[in-house]
Amino acid sequence: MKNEKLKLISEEGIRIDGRKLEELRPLRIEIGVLDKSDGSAYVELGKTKIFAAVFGPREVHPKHLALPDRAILNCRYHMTSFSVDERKPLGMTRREIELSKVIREALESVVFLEEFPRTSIDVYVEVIQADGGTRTAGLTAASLALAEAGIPMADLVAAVAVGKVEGHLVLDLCDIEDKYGEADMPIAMAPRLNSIVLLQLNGRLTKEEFRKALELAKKGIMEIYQKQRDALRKKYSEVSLMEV
Amino acid sequence: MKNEKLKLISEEGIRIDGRKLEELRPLRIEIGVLDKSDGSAYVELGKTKIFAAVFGPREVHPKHLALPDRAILNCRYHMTSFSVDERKPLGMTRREIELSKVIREALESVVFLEEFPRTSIDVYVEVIQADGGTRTAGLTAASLALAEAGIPMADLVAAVAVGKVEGHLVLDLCDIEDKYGEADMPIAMAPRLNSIVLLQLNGRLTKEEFRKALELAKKGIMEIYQKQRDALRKKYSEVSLMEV
Amino acid sequence: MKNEKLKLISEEGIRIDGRKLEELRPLRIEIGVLDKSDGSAYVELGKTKIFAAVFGPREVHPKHLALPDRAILNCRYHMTSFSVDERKPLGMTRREIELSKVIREALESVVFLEEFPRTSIDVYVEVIQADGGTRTAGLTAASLALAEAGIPMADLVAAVAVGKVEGHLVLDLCDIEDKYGEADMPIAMAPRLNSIVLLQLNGRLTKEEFRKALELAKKGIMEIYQKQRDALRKKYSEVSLMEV
Amino acid sequence: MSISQMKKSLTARIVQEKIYNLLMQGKRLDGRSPTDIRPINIVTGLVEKADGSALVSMGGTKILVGIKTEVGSPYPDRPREGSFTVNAELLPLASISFEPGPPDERGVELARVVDRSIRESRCIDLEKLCLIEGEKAYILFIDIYVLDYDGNYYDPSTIAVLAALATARIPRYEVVNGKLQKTGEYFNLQLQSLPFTITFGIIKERFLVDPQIEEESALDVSLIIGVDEKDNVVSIQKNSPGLIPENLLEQMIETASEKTKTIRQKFCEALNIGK
Amino acid sequence: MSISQMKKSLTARIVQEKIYNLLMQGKRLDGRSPTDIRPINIVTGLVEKADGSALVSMGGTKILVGIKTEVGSPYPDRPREGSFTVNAELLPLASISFEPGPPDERGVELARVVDRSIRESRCIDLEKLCLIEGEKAYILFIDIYVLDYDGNYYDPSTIAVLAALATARIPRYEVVNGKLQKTGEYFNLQLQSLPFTITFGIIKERFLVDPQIEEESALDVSLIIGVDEKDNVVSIQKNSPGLIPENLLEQMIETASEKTKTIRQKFCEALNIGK
Amino acid sequence: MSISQMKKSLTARIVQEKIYNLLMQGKRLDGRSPTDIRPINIVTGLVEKADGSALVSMGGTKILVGIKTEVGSPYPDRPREGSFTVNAELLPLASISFEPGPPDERGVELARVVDRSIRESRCIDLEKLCLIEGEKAYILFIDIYVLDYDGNYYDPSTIAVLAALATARIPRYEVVNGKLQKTGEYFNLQLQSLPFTITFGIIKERFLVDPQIEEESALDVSLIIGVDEKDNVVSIQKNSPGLIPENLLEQMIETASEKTKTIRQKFCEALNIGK
Repeated sequence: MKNEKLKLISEEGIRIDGRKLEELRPLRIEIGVLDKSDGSAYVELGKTKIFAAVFGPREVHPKHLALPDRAILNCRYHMTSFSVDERKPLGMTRREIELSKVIREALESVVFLEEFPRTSIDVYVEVIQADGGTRTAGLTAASLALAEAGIPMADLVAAVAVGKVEGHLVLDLCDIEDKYGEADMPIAMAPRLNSIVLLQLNGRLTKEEFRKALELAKKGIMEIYQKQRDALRKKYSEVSLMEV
Repeated sequence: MKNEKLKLISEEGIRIDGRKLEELRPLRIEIGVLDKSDGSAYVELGKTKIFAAVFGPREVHPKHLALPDRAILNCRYHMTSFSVDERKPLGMTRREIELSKVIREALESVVFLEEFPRTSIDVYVEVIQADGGTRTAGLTAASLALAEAGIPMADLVAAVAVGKVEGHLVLDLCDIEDKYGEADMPIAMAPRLNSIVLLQLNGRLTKEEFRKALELAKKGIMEIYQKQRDALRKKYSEVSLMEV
Repeated sequence: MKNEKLKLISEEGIRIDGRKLEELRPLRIEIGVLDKSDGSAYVELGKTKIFAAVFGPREVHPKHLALPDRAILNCRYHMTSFSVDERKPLGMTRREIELSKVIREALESVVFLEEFPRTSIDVYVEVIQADGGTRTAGLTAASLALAEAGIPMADLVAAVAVGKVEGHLVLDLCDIEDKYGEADMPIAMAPRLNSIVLLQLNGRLTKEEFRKALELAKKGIMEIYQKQRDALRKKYSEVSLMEV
Repeated sequence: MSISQMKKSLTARIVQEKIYNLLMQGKRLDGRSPTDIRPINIVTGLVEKADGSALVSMGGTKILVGIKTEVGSPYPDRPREGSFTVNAELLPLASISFEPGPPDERGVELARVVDRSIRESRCIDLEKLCLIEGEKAYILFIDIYVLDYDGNYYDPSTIAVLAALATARIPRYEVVNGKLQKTGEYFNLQLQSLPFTITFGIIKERFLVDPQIEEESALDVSLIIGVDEKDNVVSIQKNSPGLIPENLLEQMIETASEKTKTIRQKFCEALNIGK
Repeated sequence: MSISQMKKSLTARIVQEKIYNLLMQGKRLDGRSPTDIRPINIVTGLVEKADGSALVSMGGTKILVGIKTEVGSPYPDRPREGSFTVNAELLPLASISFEPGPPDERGVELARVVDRSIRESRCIDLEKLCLIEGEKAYILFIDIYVLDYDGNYYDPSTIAVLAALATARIPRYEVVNGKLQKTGEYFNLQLQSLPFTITFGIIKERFLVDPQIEEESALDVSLIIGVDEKDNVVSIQKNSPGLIPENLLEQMIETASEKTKTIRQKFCEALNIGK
Repeated sequence: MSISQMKKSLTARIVQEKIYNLLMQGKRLDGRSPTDIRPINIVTGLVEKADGSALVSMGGTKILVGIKTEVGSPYPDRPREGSFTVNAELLPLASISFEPGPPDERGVELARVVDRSIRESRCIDLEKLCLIEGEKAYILFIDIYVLDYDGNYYDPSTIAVLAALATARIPRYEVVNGKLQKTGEYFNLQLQSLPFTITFGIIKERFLVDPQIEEESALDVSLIIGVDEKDNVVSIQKNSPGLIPENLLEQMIETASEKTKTIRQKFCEALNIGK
């Protein structure tokens, strides 16, 4: 859906928001921002702003929904009505239903559910502002919230979108790049396991481009993964927006 | 939302429907009008016409919803589609959801729920015609239906709306007074306990006006309370609309 | 709702699709067309095309819905969005809700539910194309699917619509005859029991016409019943559309 | 998804036996004969904010019907006609067996059967509800509420709908400078037909009419038959599981024809209609 | 259907006793006096895609409000006015007691109480939201999300709504060749009133303000009172079961009047408003 | 709310072991090799009332797709294009694991993945669906019904959608005196691309394609890859929990590229397309 008039990338390879092709947007991570949940995190990636919170493991009611050999993981990805350009109607859109599913499946890939039979773990991802990459930033936040809640995981999940814009492969698409670009490929990994936990492609890539895009994503993911681990290490050391 | 052109109160202090400022509309009470419920009542207050019916105490299903130490009280306030000027769409509006809640909470304040653990008591308020004061007339009817059902209560609930219209405090607002007046304050009391069980204010009152409005409401409530008790005493002695 | 301009029946008594007044449309029956259900059937009656499938008897969950003395029979009559001239919106229409009920009640009349206490039997009727007579063809298909699933029945249900078109009683109305005709009367019978299990009338008939229409329906039903039994007998002997 | 209703309990079977034995003697639990209907009362105009309304009781069953009119577009394939729509709610205050929430399949069926009965008998002259051909027409919203349920809500619902229609005063609109406005005048609907229904219950090879609630739960099967004033059958609905012996049908049609006459007479008396 | 909430547990009764004993000494669990409100923090403009937004915390309770504007038709009976609508969602990430799904009765009540408070105090000049009389007007969608729930979501919700409104920049539209388009300019709403609310909790014959969550579950009854800057009472809502001793009301109105002044001052400081 | 699916049972683990052991030998339960797809059959035009339709079976999985056209307004930001929308229902007659009711998350995901695949490959020339720029355009409703579910409903759904599109005859409209009407003529869509998908299942470090239902329940993880006729990857969707070893991806992309060629060839043969 390339729009010929828009010029998203300059001849010098500078993107519309001033970034280089393989550059992440500024990433801000806060852990433990919502008191009433068992774990929570706030992630800002450029103008994309997301809260995640985790409750559990807790008893399942009604009981007949419980699984005898492991925990149920519930996940809701939701956007506030004012998070997007056109007001989102109240209620879950089909997009939110799909993203709740792929985020849940990504998290189920790393959480040791077998350790908590007959319980449920609830993960809520709330998009406060959407400027591209909300599912991946939401996953980045959710895995930190799980960590804060003390839920054992095989690895943190770190995630980013890569894509193709005006013929260039770029890292971490913002909204306008997603909209007018040629491809958007969100990827989440468990980096230590060298495994992919979320993968979608919306757009067209040659096989060669796919290979390169995957490499680029891994680069971004390693950078985010490092910042997640740093944030967990120095939890609460900086002044938080929530505590201003 | 005063409308300058409308003249709702004459210079002699007579209201648009001929009443004095502190005068209730004609009140008609019938008890035991619906056979299949455990208790029921019909209340007409001017053109406001309301049925209330009570079922219970009865077993809760599914059982896991039951409370071990008391009854659950369920309440639905609902209007027929033709009860208002513009046809009300089918289904519960947000207004009906809110009023169901405040009516339930008013009734919970007086019903001895602890006497019926593990059961539910269901209260249905059906507005046949709405001409102002439906939540208060609904409560007046519901408490009579509870009484007929033999549910023990600390007191009957008697209720009325007071308000401010063209600068005057008035008792028992009709629809047009509510719409074009400056304030509408529905109040329900358990008169014997000198306690308020429902209180809402929609509009603007000075603190002094609030005090006077409260006094005026109490006057109306005592009058209604007396008629409720009379009706319970001489239950069925007059020819009922339902038996014509 | 006779439309004077349309001429649905010629002076020679030939209908718009070339049939005689008392002639069924071509009927095609296939049994066992859907592998994953316990029983299934496909019925084509002219351009009316319907799948039916049966699951059960199987355990009811949640358990508290089970009946101690018999099976529950669940039934859903549903049309695809493209089965009708104007696209049918997704979700169940009021028409589909009513037809699900009358089809269920027809089947409950013949299934020996008492033989399977605490279980449920689920019947799904899916209309692929609707050209009149879908509820009756759906019943014809559903009873074959029940038979294939091995559910014991007092009799097969065979069904057809009769009606009045431009003053003539006709058998097996197609869509246009239903729409512009004077009466549509769907009937289902358990022929061996000489009993009616579904009966509806939409239109106007004199008492005498009703009597004749009932006779005509019985004639059509016996023809369909015979074909149902033939189909059960030589199950799968012809090349199926599904196996092309 | 339509789901089996609760099975007749053991008690119900005993009641059935009792009712059947009474039927064999031409009697019923409440003293009626098998083809007696319960007393009917009709009050119209109770709801002044409706364009027409009626509160009808048939024995212990009470039905409230109200009509509201709006102006909208006619259907493209019927540009010269207004339209109507029927809804029905089984209110939870009417019976312990009715749940709050959107109409379940019983409410939907009630609304659709009454709708068909009114529609097929051409009771309402839809052409008189046209305001501007192809552009504007009156739409009647006919809403049925079951207030108290002591068996058979079909027959009193039809009576209540017809009573509300017969006494309705529809506000007349006109077009002034391209905008719709009320003229302040009202018009009547002038019903063209009075199609009443009779509900039948069958136990074994016997039938009764207008079942009261204890009877209803003991029936083998039930059936509604609508007949207009010209003795046309205008609607039928089998509305429960069970087998209808084919040889009973003719007799039930005859009874429906007779009994709707009785209702029609009471209706016209109550509403002072010279029909 | 409104359904009874869970009963105070035995623990809650013990907590109630403890809170009551503290109240008798003019103290509370978290060290506040009975009429102390918790610290308030206001951050505006967090959501750039909203036309106005505010994140407000009151103690541990956090509320996010955003405003979006659309252009639509004015109500037929108010052709010279724009309009607004308030929604509220109790997000499940805020509390174990909130469920995902459409707003339950608590969310509906919150939205409607805030709506009435804003509306009755005439806080927004609706006439300034008219674009073309009878044809086009601005519609404000004010959406409240409870992010973290440590008791009393009413008072911070009102603060957040007012902060979002006060700092909102509404895109201006104009009509060019019969079509609406944005001018690229923005306008402010110029609030005409600042109606804050105070939530009261009563235990026996004592009351406290701004209950924190442990207190909330131990209250006999609770009540919200809204007061504007002219000391008018502009909204009241009893929002729980229980008896309000009539003789406490006057004192609570006085306290609401005082405490809303405190909030108003903090609000104006935080937003640099000279009011 | 997305909720965990049922855990692989003990039986499933034994089946998994068995399937894995077969895979190690290049074999499968039904005799296929790991990269064999099941037999495909395509019947088009079964539903005459649809503007295009196809019934496709892939092994025991059967999919019915129908297309209906309406005329509506184009999107404001694409005034020169028509549009299409894809829905999918997992019908309860297809499997004991499908429930009646509105599409659950699996149905939503199926519809959205097929939609993206069609959209991103620019299969439909949307500009040809414009009737009057900015005013009127054709809207295609593409509805997928899963009729019989024996594993992998993704690949046959895409085939069925493309078959229905390729054989669709869209009624042509024209504007006469400002009103839309059908001309009585029809036009074909002239697909610009044929993007098929291949569903992969992974067990440990091995993968297979087009899993049949017993296999599906034993997989560690699954993945759908769409490839067009120019060998572009046009859609990917990981659609189950589980870890995809990164080093398998390249090989799966290659296999998808090969296997979609096989499907494309069968498709063109079945539909007599010279592509």
